[in-house]
Amino acid sequence: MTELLGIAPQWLTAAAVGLPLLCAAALALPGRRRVPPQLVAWAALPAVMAAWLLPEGTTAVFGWLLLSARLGLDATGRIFLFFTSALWLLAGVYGTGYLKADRRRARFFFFYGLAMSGNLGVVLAQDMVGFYAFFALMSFAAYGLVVHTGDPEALRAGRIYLTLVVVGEIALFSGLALLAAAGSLAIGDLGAGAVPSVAMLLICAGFGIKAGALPLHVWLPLAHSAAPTPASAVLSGAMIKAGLLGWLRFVPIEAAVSASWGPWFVAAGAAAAFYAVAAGCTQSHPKTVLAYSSISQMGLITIGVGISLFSPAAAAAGLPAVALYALHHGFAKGALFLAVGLLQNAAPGTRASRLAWAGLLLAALSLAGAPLTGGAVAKGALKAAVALAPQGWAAALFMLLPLASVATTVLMGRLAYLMAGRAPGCGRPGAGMWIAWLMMLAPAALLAYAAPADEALSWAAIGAAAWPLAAGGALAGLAWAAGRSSRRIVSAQVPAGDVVVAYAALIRLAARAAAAVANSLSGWVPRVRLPQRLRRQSAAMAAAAESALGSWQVSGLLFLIVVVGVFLQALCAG
Amino acid sequence: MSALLYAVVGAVLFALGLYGVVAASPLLRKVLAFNIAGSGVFLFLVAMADRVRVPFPDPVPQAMVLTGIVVAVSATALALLLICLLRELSDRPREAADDGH
Amino acid sequence: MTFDNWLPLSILLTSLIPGALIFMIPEERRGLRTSLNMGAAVLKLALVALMVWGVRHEHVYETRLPLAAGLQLVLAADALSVLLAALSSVLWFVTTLYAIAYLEHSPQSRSRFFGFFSLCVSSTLGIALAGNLITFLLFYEMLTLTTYPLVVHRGTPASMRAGKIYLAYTIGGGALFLLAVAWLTALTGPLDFTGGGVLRRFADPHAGELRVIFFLLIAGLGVKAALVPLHGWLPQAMVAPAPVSALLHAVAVVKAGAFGIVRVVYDVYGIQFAAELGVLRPLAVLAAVTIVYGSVRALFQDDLKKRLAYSTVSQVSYIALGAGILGPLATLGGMVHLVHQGLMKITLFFCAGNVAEGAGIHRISRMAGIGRRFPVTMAAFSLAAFGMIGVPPMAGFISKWFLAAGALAAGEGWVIGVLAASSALNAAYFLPILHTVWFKPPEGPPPAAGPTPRGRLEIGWMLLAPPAVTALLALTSGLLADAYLSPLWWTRLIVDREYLP
Amino acid sequence: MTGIETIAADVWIAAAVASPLAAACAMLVLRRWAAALGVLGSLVILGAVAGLAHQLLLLGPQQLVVGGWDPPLGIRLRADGPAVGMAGITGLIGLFVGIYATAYLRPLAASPPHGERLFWPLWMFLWAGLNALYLADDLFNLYVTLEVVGLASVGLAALARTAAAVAAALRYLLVSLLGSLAYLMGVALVYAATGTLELRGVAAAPVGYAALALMSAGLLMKTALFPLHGWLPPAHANAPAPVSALLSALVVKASFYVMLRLWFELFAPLIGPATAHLPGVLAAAAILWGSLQALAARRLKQLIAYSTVAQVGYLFLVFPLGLAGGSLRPAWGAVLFFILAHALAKAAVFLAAGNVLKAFGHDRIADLGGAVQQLPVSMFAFAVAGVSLVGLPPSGGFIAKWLLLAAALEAGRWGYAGVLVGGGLLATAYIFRFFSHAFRFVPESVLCCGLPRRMEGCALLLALGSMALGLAADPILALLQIGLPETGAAGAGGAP
Amino acid sequence: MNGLDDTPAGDVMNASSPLLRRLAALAALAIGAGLAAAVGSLPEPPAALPRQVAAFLPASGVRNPVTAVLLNFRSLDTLLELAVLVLAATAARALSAPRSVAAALPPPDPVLAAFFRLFAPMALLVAGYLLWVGAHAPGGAFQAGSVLAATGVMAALTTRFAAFGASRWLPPALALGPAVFLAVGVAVAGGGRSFLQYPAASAGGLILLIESAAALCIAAALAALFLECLQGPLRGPAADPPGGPR
Repeated sequence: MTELLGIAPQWLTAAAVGLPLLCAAALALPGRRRVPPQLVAWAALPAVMAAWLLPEGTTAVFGWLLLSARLGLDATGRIFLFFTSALWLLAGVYGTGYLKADRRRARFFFFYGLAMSGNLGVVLAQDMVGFYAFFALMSFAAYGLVVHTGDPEALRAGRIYLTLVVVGEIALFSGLALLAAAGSLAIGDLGAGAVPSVAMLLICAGFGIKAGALPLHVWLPLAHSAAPTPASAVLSGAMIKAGLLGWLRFVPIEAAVSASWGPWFVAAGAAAAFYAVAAGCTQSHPKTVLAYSSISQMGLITIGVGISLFSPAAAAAGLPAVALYALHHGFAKGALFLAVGLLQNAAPGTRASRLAWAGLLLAALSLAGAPLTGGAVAKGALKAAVALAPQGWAAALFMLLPLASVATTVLMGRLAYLMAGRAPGCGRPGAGMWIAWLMMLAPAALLAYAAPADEALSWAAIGAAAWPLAAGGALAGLAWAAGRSSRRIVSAQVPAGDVVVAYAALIRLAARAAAAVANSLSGWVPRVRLPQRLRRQSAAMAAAAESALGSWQVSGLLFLIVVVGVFLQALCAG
Repeated sequence: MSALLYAVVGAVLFALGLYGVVAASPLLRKVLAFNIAGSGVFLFLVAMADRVRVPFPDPVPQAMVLTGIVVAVSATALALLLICLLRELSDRPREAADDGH
Repeated sequence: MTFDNWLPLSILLTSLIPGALIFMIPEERRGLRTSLNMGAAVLKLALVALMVWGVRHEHVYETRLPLAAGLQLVLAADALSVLLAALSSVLWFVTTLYAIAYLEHSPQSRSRFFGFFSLCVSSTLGIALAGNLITFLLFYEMLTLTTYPLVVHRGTPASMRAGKIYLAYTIGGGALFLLAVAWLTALTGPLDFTGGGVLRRFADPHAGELRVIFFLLIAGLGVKAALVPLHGWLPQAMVAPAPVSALLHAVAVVKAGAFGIVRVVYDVYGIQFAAELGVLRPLAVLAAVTIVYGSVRALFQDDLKKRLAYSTVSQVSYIALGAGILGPLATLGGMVHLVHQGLMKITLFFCAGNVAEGAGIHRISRMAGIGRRFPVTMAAFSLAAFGMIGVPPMAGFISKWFLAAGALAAGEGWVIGVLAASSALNAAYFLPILHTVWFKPPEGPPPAAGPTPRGRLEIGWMLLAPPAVTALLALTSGLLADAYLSPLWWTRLIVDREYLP
Repeated sequence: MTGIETIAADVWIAAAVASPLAAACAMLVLRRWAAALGVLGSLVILGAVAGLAHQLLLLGPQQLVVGGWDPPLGIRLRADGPAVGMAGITGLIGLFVGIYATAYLRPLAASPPHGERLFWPLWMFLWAGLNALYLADDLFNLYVTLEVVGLASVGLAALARTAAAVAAALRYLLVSLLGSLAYLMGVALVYAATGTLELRGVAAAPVGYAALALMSAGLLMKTALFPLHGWLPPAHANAPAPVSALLSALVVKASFYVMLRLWFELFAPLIGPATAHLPGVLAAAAILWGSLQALAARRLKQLIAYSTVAQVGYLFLVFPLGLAGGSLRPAWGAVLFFILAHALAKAAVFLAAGNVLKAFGHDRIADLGGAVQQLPVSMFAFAVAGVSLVGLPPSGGFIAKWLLLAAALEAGRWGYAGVLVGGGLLATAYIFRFFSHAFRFVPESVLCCGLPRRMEGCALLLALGSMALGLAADPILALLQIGLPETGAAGAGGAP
Repeated sequence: MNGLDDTPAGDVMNASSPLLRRLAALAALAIGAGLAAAVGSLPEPPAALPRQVAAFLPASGVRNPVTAVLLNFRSLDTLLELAVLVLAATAARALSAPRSVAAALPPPDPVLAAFFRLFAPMALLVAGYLLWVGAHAPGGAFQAGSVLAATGVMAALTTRFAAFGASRWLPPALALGPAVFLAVGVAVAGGGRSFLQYPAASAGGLILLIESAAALCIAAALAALFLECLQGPLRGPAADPPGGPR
């Protein structure tokens, strides 16, 4: 296809990654008044084209860049590139409208461009150093998005986000170095070598932070609620997926040794799925609820990854399922975030707010896996992959997945409850915002029709997908009614980012210990200063000795002694 | 044999002179002691000259003695002059604390 | 004396002679002094470029002068020496520009400053081009002497105290180095630097002595390379004017020590022989301790230049760490960090100088929101800070990457831990600065700010261009690491010549 | 006396001794032209020494048999490497100090108007004594030259005519006389035992030991080695600047030179390794003690005087390194090179101190703030010379310290290597202690009186000379080692 | 001497403690004993040198061996010795105040003046004889010079020579001795002879010439030394106010 348009693969991949950088740089230059910030949003176009047009397996080698960086596309890469670029593009368009009134728009889009370039680079990168470089660029740039509003919560969220990003970077650096020591830098030929377990742990932890794996998820709820809506959409939709992509790239799926890691992934995924929902229900801020829902969905995806680790056969089915699920979650979560943004802006009762409500409910249902929606297809693919898992696990998971759907539905109910009670917004969201939102909602909702028609539409499948939804809806209704009557449930408020409080205390403790060590060490460096009194005494003694030596009598006497001394010494030595 | 006696006396005088130079505190006594030591050395030299009975006693030590005497005289004169100058300078109350010169 | 013998000496003279002339220039002849300064710097750059091209094509440049009984003053240009020579001549050109603007209205004598400044560059080039230990010792001590007047240039009691401490450490180190070199020469006779080391054949009777000599050499060089127990002078010497602390304590003096360690390990002992002697591991451990200690101390410094100083203490030990690990990759990482750290650290000091000169701010706590007043300076500062942390695509990442890979190839897994800890600590003391600079609102009217810059630029162009240039250099040497004639490419050339023969 | 006896050689040696005497007599007669005659005389003497050096390089050690009588009877003046080296450095320093003195002495208020003009004859007599001493090859001749040098130095030291200067000069005179007396007694003993006055190996009878003891003690006293150094600091600190330069740079070295000749030639067979360590131990003590006192000194010239006491310690390290097992020739070469380097550096430092004294009116170190601003050239000279004193490259002092260190390490003498390096550290301490005051920036400090340019020029040229010595070390080392006794401790007879 | 400098040489020299004196006595005793022992064990002197002197005496131009050694064989020593004397006198002149001697001297004593008028010619005659006899019997320049000096001093004390001390021609007199010695030394050198190598024939004459010049120079030097000292202490407080800083 690309030959048709006459663009060589190198230029397209370079443009996909380079254009956002250039736009961001243009924004940063002093003469930034004249450059329209929206330009950055459209910078995602070459990436979208690349997703559609680039044949798989093409790799562009940039010998001079970093350590001979390689950009290219493969099967999973294409899917990721498709939804990532789409999300960045649509969120960007939405953002121009959403931030029209914001004074520091240029700075937002500067960081937005950098993060976009990093994210697209991560998807396209084929070599370790390139992947790591773009991953770092994306992470640090996202900081700018999180602290955009500048109020104290945003700064606190930013600080926590940054700390975890740095920890992640370092873990990744060490992990990748361990991998690199084994073979060449290219990702392609990674699978072969035996990966030391330490490297596996570091890599999983490094990408786990980004993907919101359980103990390391604390930054997600804080960052999402602090960031402006388009940023949260992109954060939740595309950037977390980079962590997932990292797992897919670097964890050697086929290697036998990694089979032992499979159960860990599945367990972590399951825990994340349910814990996140529990914590999410107690939240009072809609975006935080959505954040917790992302953690839960990523938990499900982690289960998918865990299954594909078990055996190559499972991997054959598991990987596409994971990719599909990620795609669907990206669009659905993005749509939800944008919907929340629209509802907060749109005046209640108008035709626009009713349309927004409808869209929100549709996206929520799709996320929960309602039949005839994209969610159902994704969940079905996941269920099919789970079937291939070894016997013990398969049964447990069969039970687990529907429950997860139930949990998600309850969480969506909670979201609807909060949105209903929200403060009335004013003003009319611009047309651009509506179009972008609808463009994002469509694939989430209609994914079913793109999938093979037969097994999705069979009644059994619809039935199987329907009952968890019904149960979840019932539970939500009960909670809603109870909630109306008494405020008690709501008051059990889990602080956003729950365990982060514990981490903060831990870090303060470490800082104080380090300070103590440093001060004692500086004391250790030899202080040459003798006590003042001792120095004065020795100086006085030296002066007295000198004046004695100076006196004639003593020096005369010493002369005689030297004469006698030399004589005797020579005599007995001779 | 008598040469040896004079040599020993010369040595003793030299030692005595050394003691005087070192132990005597007034400056003048030091200069005198220095002259005694000098004469001790000269006596020793002359005694050495006498040990040899070539047609005449060995002239070289005698020449050395002559030279030594002249040097001793000039040194003593300079020493005395410095002593006078020192007494004169320190009698006069020192005006400016001229540290340098 | 063909041209080949003449080139190394002439490079040295391009700064010795102008230095002597500048001393004579009366204070008010500013134009003459500036032109002499810049002319010397440009001439030096050209000659060094010529040498780079020559050494690239296996050309031998060497100057031999009889020094004393059987000793020779040798200036030889091999690949390693050209690396430091190129770095110092480029950075010296930039810093001369910066110093001319920085000392514009300083009451102290500028002729004296620039005189010693040029002498200092000639001693650094001497160190770079030294062909044997004696010549290295000679220029090593000359560097101490020519930097003392620069450290005490301001003449305030604080700079006097700093000068005293600086002297106590460096002269003490120099004495140890002298003892070691004399002892080695007594043992083996005068030896030139040769790739792969020369001391193997003296191993049998003198192995024990060679070990002690090695540690004496490292102690002597460690003072200037600011290894842990001997680093006390570096933070103190920060009272010197910004160009001095930028150039000397981030590039010249500190690099002399590190370069010395590299020379001793590779060209005197030889990496294999040093490993057999078992002296490499203690060196690596000492370097690691310095890396962590320097970073931890940097955390608690509120004075910007002091924090940068402690960061230098930590960063320079990467080079020693690289030298302490057997294997081409670690060597590559250590040596290329010689260039990268220089580029990044000099940018940081330039920016610190700009902020001190332009707004009179010295403490980090009072740097809130100055990103708005000094956009370009602070952008350069941020770039360099990210480089320090080791974030790709900056140059710092490249050296850390190869150090890590080299350590693993040599089976020294613990080095990864050290690198990780140091990156974390770097982030811990650099990111808060960036956070205060960019994201905190400026507090009240800028304190004791100099005359607010009327024109478009935040500060004179001669103060702004240097940090920008060096920041870009740091970025490109990271981004275009594998390009032709990039620092990494050149270091690969050195390593190939070192390990292959 | 084999060897090509070219008449030309005698002329140079005779000129080296006779020309200063002639100049002195001329100055006594033509008193008003003293200064001009002084500088002219210096050039003539320097020319003679240069000619001698040329002969030495061409034909090896030269000699002049005074009066035509062969050595046991007459006196022979021998010009070998060390002698010519010392005469050369004396000439060089004499020239520059002379030029400096023409400007320094004119307004000397303290002495009577004609007093300063008599500086010149005294200096010429001192110079004649020094040259005769270097070239002497006869014990009694050495005694007389020692006396000439001693008395002339005392006369010069007292020239400032202040109470402190006269008292110090008197002490110096008594010390010098005591030393000469002991030396004379030693010569008498040697003559009594051997019957000749030449520097030949002496029998190992107790007389030899007595002579060794007396002569060595006398010379130690005159060279102010550690326990017997009391007289040097007041004498050198209170003398006028050019005189202090001459005393510290040259006169102290003259008596050491005599001791070097005696121990390496006359008494060599008597000196076992143990005896050789005696001066070594005293030397180490001198280095440490001198440096400590220099650190505590309150006045600049006092600091420099104590630095001389310390540097004299370095000289005496040659005995343990040269005689006790170590090979002789490198140790000789090292110590002679050290003498040259130290002489140039010490003269430069004293002249710079003189400039400070004249410009500031005092030399209290604590109050010398802003010296570097006001006297940049002198302070630069002080710094360069200080570097050579400390022994840091690229100075001559460094090469000397390196040679001594190499000799010590080859002989496996760890103590002395440590002392050498430690001494360098202490020297840095006291040299840069002064600089920490001089570098202080004092905005409005004004000088009491301006300095003629040649005063600062001389100090600078001497300092640069000590630096150049470091760079051109090889030819000078070769010259210094011509005619040295070859073998080690045995120390065969005098020069061939 | 007040403590002008922190280590004043003056008073410290006078401080003497009994302990130091006893130690000094002990050391001196040891040196004396050592020397005596050494002298005792002196080997029989190989009288090579005296025999050589005797052998070359006829060629030396004088018959008195001591004068031959002094002025021919070891003439350099004598030249330097003269230099020492002149040097001491020069130093004396440099250190004392340039005032006319007359002011410093006490009024002449008539008895002394009369005695001097008798004594002067005799002294000059004796000095001349001493100078002449030196060639073949003990005597010579130094003895003659000292007699002359004594005469000079007597003259100064009695007849109050006007400005003898500070007169213009004292320094030239001082320079006479070494100058003549050098002149002769250089004159004879050349033509195959080395410095101070007198031709055999004219050795005696040359030695006499040198001796007479030396005698005058020694007389001047010794007299100068005495008179410089004289000016110092004898000057009464009235005679010469301290004047400017001395």
